[in-house]
Amino acid sequence: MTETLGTTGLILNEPLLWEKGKKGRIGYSLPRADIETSSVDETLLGQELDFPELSEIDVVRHYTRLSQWNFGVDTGMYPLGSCTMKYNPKVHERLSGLNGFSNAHPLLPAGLMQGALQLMFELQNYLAEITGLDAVSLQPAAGAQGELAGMLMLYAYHRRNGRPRSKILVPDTAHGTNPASAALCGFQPVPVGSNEQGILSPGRVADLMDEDTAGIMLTNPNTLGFFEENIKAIAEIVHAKGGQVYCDGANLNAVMGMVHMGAMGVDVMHLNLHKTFSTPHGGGGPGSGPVCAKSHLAPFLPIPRIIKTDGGYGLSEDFPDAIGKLHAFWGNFGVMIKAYCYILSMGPEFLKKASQLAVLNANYIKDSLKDVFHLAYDKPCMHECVFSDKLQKSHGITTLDIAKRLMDYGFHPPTIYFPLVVSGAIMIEPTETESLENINEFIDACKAVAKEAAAGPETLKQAPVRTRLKRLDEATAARRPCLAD
Amino acid sequence: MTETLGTTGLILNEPLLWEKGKKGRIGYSLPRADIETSSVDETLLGQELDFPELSEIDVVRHYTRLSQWNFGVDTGMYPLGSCTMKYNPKVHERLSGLNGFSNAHPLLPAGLMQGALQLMFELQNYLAEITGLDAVSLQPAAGAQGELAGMLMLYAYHRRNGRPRSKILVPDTAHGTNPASAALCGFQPVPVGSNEQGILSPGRVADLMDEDTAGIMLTNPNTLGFFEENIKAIAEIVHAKGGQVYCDGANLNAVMGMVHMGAMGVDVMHLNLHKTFSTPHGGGGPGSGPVCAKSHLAPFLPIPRIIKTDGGYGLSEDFPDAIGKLHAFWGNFGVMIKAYCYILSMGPEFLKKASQLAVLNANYIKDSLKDVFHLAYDKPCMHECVFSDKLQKSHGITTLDIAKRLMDYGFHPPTIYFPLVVSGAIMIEPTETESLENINEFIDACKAVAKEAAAGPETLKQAPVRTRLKRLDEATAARRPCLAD
Amino acid sequence: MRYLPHTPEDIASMLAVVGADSLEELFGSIPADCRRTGQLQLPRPLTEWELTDHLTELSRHVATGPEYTLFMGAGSYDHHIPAVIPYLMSRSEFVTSYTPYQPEISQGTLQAIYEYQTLTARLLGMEVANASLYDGASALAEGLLMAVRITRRNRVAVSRCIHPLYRQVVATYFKPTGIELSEIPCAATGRTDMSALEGVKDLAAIAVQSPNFFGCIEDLEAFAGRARETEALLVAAFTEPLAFGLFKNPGSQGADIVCGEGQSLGLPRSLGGPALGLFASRMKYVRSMPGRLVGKTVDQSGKSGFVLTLSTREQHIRRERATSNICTNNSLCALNAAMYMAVLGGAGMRKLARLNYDKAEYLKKELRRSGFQTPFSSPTFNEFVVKAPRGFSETYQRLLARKIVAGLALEPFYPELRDHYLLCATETRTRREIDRLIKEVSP
Amino acid sequence: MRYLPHTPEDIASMLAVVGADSLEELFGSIPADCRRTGQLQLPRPLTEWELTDHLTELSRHVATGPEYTLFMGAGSYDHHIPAVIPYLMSRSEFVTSYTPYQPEISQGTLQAIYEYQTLTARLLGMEVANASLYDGASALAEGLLMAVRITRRNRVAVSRCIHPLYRQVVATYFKPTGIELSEIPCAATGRTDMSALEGVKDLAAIAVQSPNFFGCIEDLEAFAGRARETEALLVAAFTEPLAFGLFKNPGSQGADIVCGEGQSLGLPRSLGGPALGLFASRMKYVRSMPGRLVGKTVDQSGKSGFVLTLSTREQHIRRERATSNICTNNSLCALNAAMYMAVLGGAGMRKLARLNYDKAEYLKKELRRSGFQTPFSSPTFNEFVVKAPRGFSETYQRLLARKIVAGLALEPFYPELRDHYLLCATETRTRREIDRLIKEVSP
Ligand SMILES: Cc1ncc(COP(=O)(O)O)c(C=O)c1O
Ligand SMILES: Cc1ncc(COP(=O)(O)O)c(C=O)c1O
Repeated sequence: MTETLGTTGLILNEPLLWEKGKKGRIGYSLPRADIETSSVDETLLGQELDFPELSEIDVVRHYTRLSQWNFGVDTGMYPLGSCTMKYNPKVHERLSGLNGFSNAHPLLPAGLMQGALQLMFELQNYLAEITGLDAVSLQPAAGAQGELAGMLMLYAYHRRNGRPRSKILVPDTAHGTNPASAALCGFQPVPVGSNEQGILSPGRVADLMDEDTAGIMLTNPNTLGFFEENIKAIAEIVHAKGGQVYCDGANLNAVMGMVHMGAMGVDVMHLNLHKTFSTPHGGGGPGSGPVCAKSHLAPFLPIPRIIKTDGGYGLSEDFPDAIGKLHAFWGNFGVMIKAYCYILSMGPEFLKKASQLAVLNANYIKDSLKDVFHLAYDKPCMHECVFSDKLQKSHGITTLDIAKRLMDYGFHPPTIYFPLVVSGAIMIEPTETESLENINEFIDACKAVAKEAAAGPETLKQAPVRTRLKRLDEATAARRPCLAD
Repeated sequence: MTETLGTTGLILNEPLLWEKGKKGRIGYSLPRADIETSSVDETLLGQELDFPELSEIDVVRHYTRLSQWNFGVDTGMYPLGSCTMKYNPKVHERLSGLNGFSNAHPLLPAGLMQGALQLMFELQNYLAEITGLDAVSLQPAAGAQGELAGMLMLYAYHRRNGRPRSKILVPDTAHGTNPASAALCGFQPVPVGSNEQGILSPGRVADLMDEDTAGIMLTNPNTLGFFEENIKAIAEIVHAKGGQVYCDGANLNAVMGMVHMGAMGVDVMHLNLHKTFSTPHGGGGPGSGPVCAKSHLAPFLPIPRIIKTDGGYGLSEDFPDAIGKLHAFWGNFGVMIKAYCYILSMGPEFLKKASQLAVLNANYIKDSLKDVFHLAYDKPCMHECVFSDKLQKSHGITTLDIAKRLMDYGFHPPTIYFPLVVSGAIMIEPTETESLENINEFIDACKAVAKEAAAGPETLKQAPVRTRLKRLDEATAARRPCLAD
Repeated sequence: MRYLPHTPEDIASMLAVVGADSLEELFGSIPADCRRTGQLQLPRPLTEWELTDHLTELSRHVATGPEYTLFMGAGSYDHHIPAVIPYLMSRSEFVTSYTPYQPEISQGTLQAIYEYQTLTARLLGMEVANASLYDGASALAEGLLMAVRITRRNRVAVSRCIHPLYRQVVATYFKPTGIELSEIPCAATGRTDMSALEGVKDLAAIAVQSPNFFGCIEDLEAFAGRARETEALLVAAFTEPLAFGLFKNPGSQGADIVCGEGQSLGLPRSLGGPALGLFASRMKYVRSMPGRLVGKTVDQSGKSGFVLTLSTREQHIRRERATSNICTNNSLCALNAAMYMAVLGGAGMRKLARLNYDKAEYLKKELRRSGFQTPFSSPTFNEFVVKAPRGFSETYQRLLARKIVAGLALEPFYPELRDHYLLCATETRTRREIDRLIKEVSP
Repeated sequence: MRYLPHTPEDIASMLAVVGADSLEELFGSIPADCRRTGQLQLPRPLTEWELTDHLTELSRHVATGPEYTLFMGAGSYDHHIPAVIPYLMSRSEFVTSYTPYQPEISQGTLQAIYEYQTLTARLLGMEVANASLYDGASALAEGLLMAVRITRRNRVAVSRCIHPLYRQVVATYFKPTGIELSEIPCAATGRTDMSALEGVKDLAAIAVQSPNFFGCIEDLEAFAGRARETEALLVAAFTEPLAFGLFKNPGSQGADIVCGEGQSLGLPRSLGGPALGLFASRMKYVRSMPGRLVGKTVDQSGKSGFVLTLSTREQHIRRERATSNICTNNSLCALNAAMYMAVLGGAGMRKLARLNYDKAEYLKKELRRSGFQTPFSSPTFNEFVVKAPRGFSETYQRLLARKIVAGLALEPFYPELRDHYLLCATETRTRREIDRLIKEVSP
């Protein structure tokens, strides 16, 4: 294997926290007691906690070593489909850490948190403008909670109209959170198959849509990376039956400044600020999933919403039809700050440019790899493209093997085995922040892996070989769960 | 080789800056021009600089990847003798970064920088107390410049006494900067051999000391890790001939709170704040090398010195005999902050404790390894101990091989081939911040390496094998220097 | 634009490969009537320097320490955060990675979260903890839904002494479920009135918070006993886990499911979010648990390592039959909490918790001496309720002007608690600050 | 104590191994009369929180932006520092490592410094740059000493237009050397008076700074010519390297040795230190160069990598015959500067330098309109000298009270320049700030 981006180097092993340290050590500077101690009811006292005791350097080395076992966007290209792993600007970390933000108590009187309220108010407006919808609530803590908010709004909407409905249409390409969120709301998800073009056809929707169906929960662009071209017709069908159109906005990165969700017929949607708006994913979160609605659904939005008052800005719960609160306080403010910074740094022209380049990168990869991997749908895509392991199957190679081998080449693997409609899916979302050189390097790596696959299964089956740990045994982990020491 | 601290993992290669990037990219946010452009004399204009052009993510990934090729104290044990690689508290980074410090302009009127002056004034006093000397100047930017300051002071002292002197005694165990600093001052260094105990004997000093010799430049504890037990007698000999005693304080970490340099007969010394006082070494610097003197030499200290004024604190140049300035401004203030924080965090008891534990760690390693490596001097040591490759030589193994192999085990090698009086020296300074477990792990690694050495040269000669790059060709680098692209 | 690496030449050459003449052409699949006409109406792009000035200015209009002195907890606590934590938390290998679906290049996150699960389980006295939920409020809602799944019963009883905002979130989650949500009243002691459960049958869960919203330590053992008798599950909530450094944790008192807020464990308050939903239960219920779980396993060469496991509970596998819809969680906050627990250690947690207790007791004593009543007799941890003397609301406003926030008025949440305030003193409140408050409020 | 990992048991077991009964016993080799009697007289240990409060308080008593507006450069410049730089600079693999004597585990530092050397050489127009010196002042001293070594001559001439504090440092370094140090006066133009060199022979070096202390661009080509004629070396100094983004760099004008201050390249001013001594020369002189050098080489497997090289020049090999006594340098500051140059790129340096020029020209023009004279006719970069109207010193004090620092009074450094001030405007000074200053100083 010739010189590749990925190689091996010195890495340090590190045991579990409680395998190091020793009673009597501490990594914390205990504050001086400037008051006498008071008596405490002994019967209430618990055992001293069985926590490891470490000096400060032990803790620093522990997490420094652990961090070096991780791969992030700052390490290299992370084309994890549907997750929009774009560059996370460092200045946002600094600004969200400003004392006035990071040390703010959520229950301060509104008059004492005007700066934070103004930020949230403006963010609401920016998101309304970007989606083309009328009102926004920032409560949801992530995309799935945004979906739940949307489903609750549909539930409340139909109830207020006196006709509760029990079903909701969900395309077979939908992300798992969609049916899960619908079900959490008591809706029975009715799968809608996508057509040979990988999109929804009005016909199928018409066949399934009825008066007991709350509406449709679609994703646009969808998880195959295609724009739902028939959305307007579909919306009309759904609306005609009194249903509502929910749009999962996790893929907004493809279409910022290009489309108008309102014009499309979308009634309510959520956004993933941690994807489209470049807030870091933090090894799994936190995120932020604001929900945006047309005016007729606005009254149902989660509360509080940030409003303009003559005095300045306020938190308002004065929405009688609102579905209520979803977060103990006001949502993930710390994440909102970064999204707000991103919007202000990009402005209208660069937000649009970002989407255009995200789509360009994805199409470039699609066309460059279509003889290497089987392309699920051979047509122009938006921000991501979906391949499969069809061509490699014959050599006994699966998508998993390809993913693992890509690690050795120095890349984070794409999303695999999703969407479910493509068996052995390889879902690649490069995002706009990858340069042409990085994209080409990734393409070359994919070609090299495909060549290795053709040469026989061994190399890929053993992959990854360069990582500190080799392929991990997930089956045993699930069969005999060991979830805590 | 069984499971050791050191192992291999995925690391990314990264080309030189100008091998990536592309004209037209930029990683910087150009400030908006809020004024018109003015005309400029075309004849003065230069070419546009031939710098690589990178987007922000390119720069972030470049340095993130480079950092992962480095080994620091936060990575693991770094027993680099004479360099005091102790833990560098993170809170000091934050505090030295406070706006009032990091954005301070050096030429502010004294009234506008009282906070900084107070800090430097108190630091001067703390260092005077810790050394037991009378006055301190914070000007020198590192240890070697502190030495230069000391030599200049001796030069000025003798001159003012009307008898310039041309020589200075320098023990054969001295660090290279000592003779270099002396020479920079026009002094001819006269080597003094240390005795079979690894220390100076009064006799040899008496033989060499004369009226043309400015004094002696010794290090205490010396670089063999021994306390110069005869220092008082030596000082008397030197003083009797009108000479002065300079002490290199780079090894102060062994004796904080234990000794009194003044009582010892030391007239002037420098300290390495970046060693004893835990300021990070930054891949080679910056440091800070304050110089401390007895009252009779105080008038010669570099200026400015920080003084108490009725208004508060001031920078004073009002020392007619002073040797002058060594730094454009006031020395490495940013480093001083961290040393000041360290002293305040440790207080008298923990500074002393730190020295005691540093000495304990060194003696523990010495006694644990003395059958493994040849011990240059078999006697109790202070903060560091010096071995040699004598026992391994027979297997064709050198100190260099041992050092390289220790990397594979996950440790930074000790200082090697210094001090020069021990051929094939292996100089180990664990510092006090290494726990017993780390020390034992290091000892085990040394034993394992020695065992491998005994088994035949191959393993060690090929070492390191786990690093991204294998042993580098230093000879060619020097023969055909390539110092810039 | 520094975030967009493409040069005009790059774009041209890439367009050539994909066979398009322009970037617009790539969007050919979007029907005209779905498009936006004209540019987004947003402010022009700010430079890094303009952005920094703007955000700095906004941040100045929020009342925080050291300028302001807050005696307010109520679910968000002011604790010292050791400088090592923000540094380690800034390591971009942690920050810029995502869900560790690919374990071989995610061992840093995975081991750290495994350690978090273990420390959380020990903190709460439970057998298993998950990899985090959004916050304490949604964790409570998930806990109750889990109890419903386990017991297949359709009624839950929730103490009125639980944080009112948490109860609002529970109500939102439950609205469409048809599950009956009843409230257990508060007793005069400031604790939940257990007698109200007399004869109540068929409950899936009894939810009690301890320390509760009033800061009072509940008798969880009693509720556990009650739950056992009626085959209901005890769902124990909390907002201040530091209390378990000193007082019995929920697990040791027989709780079945424990859920609450982890902000106290070294997270900045950040106006309440991102926070950290701690969630734990008995091992036998693990397959009904919401959220991700990290498990220990081995790699091909037998080296021990960590993976996401039991994912058949989760939405990406189970879809509408998943135990929860959660996907992105609050992993980075969990890492933060793990670091905090590691830095303090067992003895440190004990001493710090005791200091919190002592500070609050000192404040309580001093307030009593200045005419405040402490209506609730139950022991408290670092916050407690006082009934203020007449006309205190003016004093409260005057104090705000002097940059002191003298706790939280309870009337908006509990109309029956007029003139009642919830005050908090953690280790960060100095005696000088407390004495100053006392001086200000003394007649 | 969180920095000391040893438990009492650890200490006991280790003492047993070394055969000592107590820690004190380990210090047996220290004679009684060398020991300190009694404890150090230092403040008791502060907690992290007390320390933070104390340092924060001290830092509040230093006048910095945004509260204060400074129009002061004079060797320390206010430039925007992109947020990526402090983040990347905080990576502890860079911060907590030391001199890369062991290249296999120091490639991060080594490649970064090799890149720094290359970018510095390009910035200054020279063939080779070293790995850094302490600051601009000691770099100038080292440059002159290097010229003396190369030419084996014993006289150097230093322009009086060079930063006065740099000249003081040079004087300190030279005092014991017996090398003759003469001063080249300043001409009325604000440039060095070359005519003063007429007939001066046997010079090892002619040292000129451009932009000089007055901000004036010197005619280095002329000095280079002069140096060539007399076989002296031209040592070109500088305090504001950003100028080379716009104006000709010293190398392109024939300088032999170039040395100056790199703080402008993304380093915080930090009261003047740590700073960064940039040092470059012609390749043929490299073996006389002070300081460390990183060179490119290959490893055993032929992969290219980097090592410290030509160390036979250095003190740890050559001892008293070394080219300098420097050991610890300012490597981390060099890394910082390299990042800054990488972030800006060629076009960025050009545009930013032009903006600095324009800001200063705007300030100059406005000051002229309000009665200030600009005595020096030569072109300047981002700072320049004005002769203030009578009684300005009071205005200057009044402005201080209004938190504006209206430049640096030159009289303390140049007695002949009464009422002369050196003012600076970089990209960080806004038009509003400048206009406010003008309003304040206008009659
Ligand atoms: C298409 C789609 N929808 C919804 C989600 C759920 O968002 P979150 O993970 O923030 O809950 C995701 C992300 O995982 C997604 O990719
Ligand atoms: C014993 C000794 N003296 C002097 C020095 C020189 O100090 P610096 O490197 O700070 O110039 C050192 C460190 O390298 C040293 O170890």
